[in-house]
Amino acid sequence: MSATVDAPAILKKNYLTALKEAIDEEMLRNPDMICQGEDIGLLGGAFGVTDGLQAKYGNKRVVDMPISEAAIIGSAVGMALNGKTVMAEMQFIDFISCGFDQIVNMMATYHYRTAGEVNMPVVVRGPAGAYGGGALYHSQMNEAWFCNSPGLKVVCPSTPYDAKGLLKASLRDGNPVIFFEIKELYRRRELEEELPSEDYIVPLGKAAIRREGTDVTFVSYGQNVYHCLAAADELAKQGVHAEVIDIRTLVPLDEETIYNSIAKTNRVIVVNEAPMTCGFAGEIVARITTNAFDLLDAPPVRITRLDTPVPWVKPLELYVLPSVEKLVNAALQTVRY
Amino acid sequence: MSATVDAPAILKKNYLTALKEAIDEEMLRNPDMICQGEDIGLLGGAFGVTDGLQAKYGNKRVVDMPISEAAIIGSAVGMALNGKTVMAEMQFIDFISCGFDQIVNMMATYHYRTAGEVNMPVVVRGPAGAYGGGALYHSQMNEAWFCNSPGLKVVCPSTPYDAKGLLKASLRDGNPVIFFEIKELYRRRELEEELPSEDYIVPLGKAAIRREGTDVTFVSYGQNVYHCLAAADELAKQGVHAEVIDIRTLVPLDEETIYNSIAKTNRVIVVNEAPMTCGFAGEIVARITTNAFDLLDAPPVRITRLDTPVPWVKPLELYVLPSVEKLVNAALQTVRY
Amino acid sequence: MSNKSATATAEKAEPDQQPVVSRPSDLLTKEERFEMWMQLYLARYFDVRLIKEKKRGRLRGTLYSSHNQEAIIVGSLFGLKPTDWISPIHRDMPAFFMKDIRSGWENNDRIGMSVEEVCAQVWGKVDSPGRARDNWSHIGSRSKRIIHSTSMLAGTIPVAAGVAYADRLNGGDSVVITYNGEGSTAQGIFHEAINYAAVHKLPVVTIVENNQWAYGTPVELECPTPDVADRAKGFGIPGLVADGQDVFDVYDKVMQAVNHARSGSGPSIVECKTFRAYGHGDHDDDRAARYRPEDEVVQGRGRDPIAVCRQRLLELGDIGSDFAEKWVAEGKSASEATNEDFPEKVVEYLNKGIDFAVASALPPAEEGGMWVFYEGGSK
Amino acid sequence: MSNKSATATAEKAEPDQQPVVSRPSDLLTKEERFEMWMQLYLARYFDVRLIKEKKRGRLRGTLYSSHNQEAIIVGSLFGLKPTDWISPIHRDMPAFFMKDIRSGWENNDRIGMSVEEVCAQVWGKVDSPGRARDNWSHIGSRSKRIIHSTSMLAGTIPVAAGVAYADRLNGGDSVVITYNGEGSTAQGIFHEAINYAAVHKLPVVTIVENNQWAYGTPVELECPTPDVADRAKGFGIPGLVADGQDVFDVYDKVMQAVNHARSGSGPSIVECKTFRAYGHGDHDDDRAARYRPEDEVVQGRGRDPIAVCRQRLLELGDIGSDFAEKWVAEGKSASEATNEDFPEKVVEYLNKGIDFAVASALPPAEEGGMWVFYEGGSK
Ligand SMILES: Cc1ncc(C[n+]2csc(CCOP(=O)(O)OP(=O)(O)O)c2C)c(N)n1
Ligand SMILES: Cc1ncc(C[n+]2csc(CCOP(=O)(O)OP(=O)(O)O)c2C)c(N)n1
Ligand SMILES: [Mg+2]
Ligand SMILES: [Mg+2]
Repeated sequence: MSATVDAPAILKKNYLTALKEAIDEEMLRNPDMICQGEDIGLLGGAFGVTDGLQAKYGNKRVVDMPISEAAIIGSAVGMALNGKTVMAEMQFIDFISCGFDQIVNMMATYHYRTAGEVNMPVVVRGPAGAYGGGALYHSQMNEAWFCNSPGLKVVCPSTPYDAKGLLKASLRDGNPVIFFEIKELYRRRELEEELPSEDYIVPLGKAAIRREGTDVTFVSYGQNVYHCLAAADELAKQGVHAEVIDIRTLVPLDEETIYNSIAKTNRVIVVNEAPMTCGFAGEIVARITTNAFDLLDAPPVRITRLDTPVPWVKPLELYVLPSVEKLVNAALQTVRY
Repeated sequence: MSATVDAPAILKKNYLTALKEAIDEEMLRNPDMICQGEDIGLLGGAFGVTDGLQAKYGNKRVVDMPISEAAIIGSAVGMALNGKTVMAEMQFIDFISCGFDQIVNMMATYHYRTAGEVNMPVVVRGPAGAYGGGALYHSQMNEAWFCNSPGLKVVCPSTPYDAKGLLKASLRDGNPVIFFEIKELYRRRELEEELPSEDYIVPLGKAAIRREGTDVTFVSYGQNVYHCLAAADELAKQGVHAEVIDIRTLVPLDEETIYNSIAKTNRVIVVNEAPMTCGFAGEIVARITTNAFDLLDAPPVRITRLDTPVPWVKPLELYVLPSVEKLVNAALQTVRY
Repeated sequence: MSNKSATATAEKAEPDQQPVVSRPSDLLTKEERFEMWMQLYLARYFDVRLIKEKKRGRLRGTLYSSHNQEAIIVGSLFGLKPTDWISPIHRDMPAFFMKDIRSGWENNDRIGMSVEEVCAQVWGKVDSPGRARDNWSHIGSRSKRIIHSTSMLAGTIPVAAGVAYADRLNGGDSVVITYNGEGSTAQGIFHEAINYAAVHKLPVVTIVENNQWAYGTPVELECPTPDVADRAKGFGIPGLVADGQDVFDVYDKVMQAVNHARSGSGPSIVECKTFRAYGHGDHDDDRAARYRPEDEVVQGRGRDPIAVCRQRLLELGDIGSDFAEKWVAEGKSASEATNEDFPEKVVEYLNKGIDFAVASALPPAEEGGMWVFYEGGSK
Repeated sequence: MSNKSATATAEKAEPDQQPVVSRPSDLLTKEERFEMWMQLYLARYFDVRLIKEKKRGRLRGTLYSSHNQEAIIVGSLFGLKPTDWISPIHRDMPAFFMKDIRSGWENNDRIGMSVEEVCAQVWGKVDSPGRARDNWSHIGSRSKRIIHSTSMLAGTIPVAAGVAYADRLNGGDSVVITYNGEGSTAQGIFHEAINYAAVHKLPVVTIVENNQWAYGTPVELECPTPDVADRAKGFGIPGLVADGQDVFDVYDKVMQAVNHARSGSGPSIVECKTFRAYGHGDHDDDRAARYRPEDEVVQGRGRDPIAVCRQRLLELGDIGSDFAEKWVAEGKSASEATNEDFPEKVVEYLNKGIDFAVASALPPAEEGGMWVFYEGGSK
């Protein structure tokens, strides 16, 4: 987010490279770590997140799996039970539905069922999100399913720095983590930034304030953070100062940062690109109203995808998704409430 | 709910019988209807909901399926595509996770993807809910996953009258419906009631007011409706008059009935037995605060399961679930807010 | 014959299969054989044009080339009844307009999509059968008996089984053909659906297009048996192996499976051995050159289905030597091939489709919010 | 041999299997054979006592009787190394405390659960290995190498494969045994997991307890092949069929599969033909009497594994005729059998377990909210 203008361009890294480095460094650090997924070895992954890893760590630790999402998850659980840490890639996060039972019933509950005997250092990660013309099955943000399945942590970074730091934290967390990568950000040039040369993590459960403001708070994550920032630019021109919070981790959620902001702004707009009903935007609104009701001068607003799948062609896709324009309008209405 | 005291006992029917009658009558009325599921024919279903149907309609229309939830859903989709109406039973709604992809990606979206060419008269129904010592995999209320998956209707009756009327409405709706039956209510004696002898439906998307009150509104569904009613009894003793709304259908939701009630009480407690985060209780709270903010004199409250699985033994199970006591306490706090 | 071989034609039927006395293809007329050859050109030309259009930046989405796999599409569709159902997936785009094309390329009443409709889908226009709400191969049509797929591989097999079940219940005699890559056979739903179909002897034919690669993963890492068709043994159903480069062998094996299905004997798997000509999708062409051994690629591309068919027609005397140098699309990549390499009829046919697609409008934005729920009520 | 037969012992190995020169059971000592007989009594007594306790209202939850299927549990566990892994499911409760019981019934250091722990689980008490958070067969233990199942049938097979993969990566030589009913083999995950294990030649042995019924559904509606073991053919792995009533035949077939796995040759399926003695669960006894043909039930129960074993011991001269009328539990239902029908050692052993369980406390309510997340951090 805060790339310094005069840093030599060569050191700046994009979101995808940050992820790749996180996996590489953890594989190096932890000899008990295994990576598995479809086409992650020989090919290096559909998007190249695991490029070069099989050559470096061998095909026993970087495994090209059959097209079997349920077995990818289930075997990761078995490896974790037997002492391994596993990064399991879903080629697109959309395909996680094919391994759903193994995630919500087998993996998520393992620690609970065993009264703590067994922990599950498994990160299921994959490219997610719309706005790229991927249509119904290459655009999903299905994080709410997992937020409603106790025992899973849920993470969604929006910057290269966070992508690397959160993925490392996830791989060290010891709990199963569903890690949503925003594929539209993988190679976005404007986001490239220098990354620390030393080992670092971004702790799970800590939000980031992306922009300070006094009049209204945007709460978001993933690529919608950039819609919020653009809306804040726009609003600033009209004299409305928006604060933008990037929650980064959905489970566990950093509520404090949100409430502190609302204490200042007294108005909040929650933004995400998942379907509205039972989505995480609603969860944030519910927590705010139950826990910070008195701070609110206006009803909290949700701007989300409509309750539809993500359609293919551009006009339809944009119609159903949050946009800068929708955010600006909502903010103006809210401050005038 | 409103069984008349002097009706001959013989005519009263329980929740399970009501469901059975709904399926039987629809099978009779609609020769293009098929029932399929595990052990639904020869055995008549694990709980007996389909008892006698195979003898009556033959094993081509009442099919004992292999233990293959995904194929049960997927083939139902194919049958619907080819002109049939299908009732697909999950032996326990918990096992729906094994057929998850076929539900959320294949079935739910079929109408949308085809710009309306194809509709999907498929009802996936099954026993759901906790409080019975069923442990993690025979106690789930996983309705939120489906509420967050556009294209599905979601229904949960709490009385015999509704069970029959809503199931019939679902089977005639033409959209895929996930139908949550509360197994703890299947044979509950106090609920038995006379059912109309003529054909009737209970329309989807219409809530019921189970008890009128002026001080606080309980919004719930399924067996928690009875916890709300018991809490209302208790509260009445303390001079607090609670209104109890049974939403009956989650998607589509009858918001009007809820807001009308809050307009009167200005206080609301939303109750369900699913995990809190991204559950439907949160969705209701979010809608209320965004759409009826000015009606609220106190922050809306959620009483739900803790964010845990449902543990097995009684003390643990009750600890994580909503109880009458928790509701009474919450209501007293709310009215004193 | 191993997974890696795309050359042999031996039959791998279960012992309880009848020995085939005469091959179905022996009964084809000269005209029919010629028509199949033309259809191979048509499928190839469609692919060539799409690649060109994509390179010129006129199309969005990923293009999964069917180059070198056309004999599977043509050979499997040719013997179907118009009322049979199919469910093509990403590598079978030509199948959408080639279903029932025997009823006349220009026949608007045939039970298959017109090339105009299919092009409208590729171009993402409102005249697509799905109004461009979902992409590429995810179209379909109830009335045209084409099942709509999702992206989730092997996911249409249970749907096909359900279609077949309903048809049988109605007293119909339709067969349902599903297409799948060899990699997709690792999915659990493949097992559930075929198991169900086998238990109920449903008329479902599962075609496995074994092009040796599932994206960047070789077949050995997807399937543990020598032939992917061996998966059939686990269900006690016929598992046939066809030479996917030979349209007549594909026709023979698929017809054998179709007859088996239509007569009430249940499902089959037909593996068609072939080789993926390019990368997994057009975005993968450069990388594929790195992860696939060059000699394998050269060998795999060796037997172009158009050439194999031409050779057969020459041998049978269906065509004379004047055809030996006519329409030499075979072996040429999309960038090499020109319109002159294809029969005029093919070029004209497709051009009409493309013109239609280009002229068609984008769907209006508000349609994004429509058709989430059916409003009509049901029986 | 058909799905319905629980009597034959023919071997159905794949052609590439070595012919077995001497059977593993030929190498068992007289003492070991006697021990196996005792273990059959132990498994039976556990079931009998649980049924009695449940009838008296002392237990909650559903009881899935392993009556008549004990030879599968005993025969499959007897040849394992202590460090091997198992994943029993609902009908295998005795397996939890019988894993590695050869290291001494009373040996607290053996790699298996004590009968006290297992009884504490059945009684829903805090001393259960899972502190009674999940029910019945869903216990397990990492250190004791028992995989915890969920209710979702066949769901432990991929987990077993993952355990095996990690073990192999560590240079270990463990084998992982998973237990499944024949109905459960219809699940998609069964296919995905065994396919994966076969591709990577993982040491996983999948035991299919074919008791002819999956709840109220006969095997013919779950599985289309004559033997459930035929499913192995789809993966090119050995599919063995054992007489599930004969503890020595189970031992032979499982050891064959275990040796195959341990030597790096990959997974196998071992189908053990048996018959479910009662209803699916104790709640189903009355209904089962209606949906299952009486003659089938009579025939299915005909060969009690304890009697089959006794007969063998008599034939081998391991026991004299004085044993012919001792401990006559076989053929008796839970309500008929008394403590006198069982060896004293068995009765005493289990009673200690039950006493422990009864004395154990319920877990405190607050534990319901604990252990959702691990707090310790990882490597
Ligand atoms: C369930 C699922 N997992 C993963 C993918 C991503 N994916 C799309 S095509 C493909 C490879 C398919 O290989 P194969 O089945 O052999 O078909 P081919 O492309 O070679 O024709 C993969 C992994 C998917 N579409 N669906
Ligand atoms: C995925 C899934 N679907 C359905 C069930 C419900 N169920 C429990 S046991 C059972 C029958 C199992 O039959 P089988 O595998 O033959 O084992 P058996 O009980 O005969 O030992 C069924 C359908 C389940 N537990 N899991
Ligand atoms: Mg392929
Ligand atoms: Mg069984």
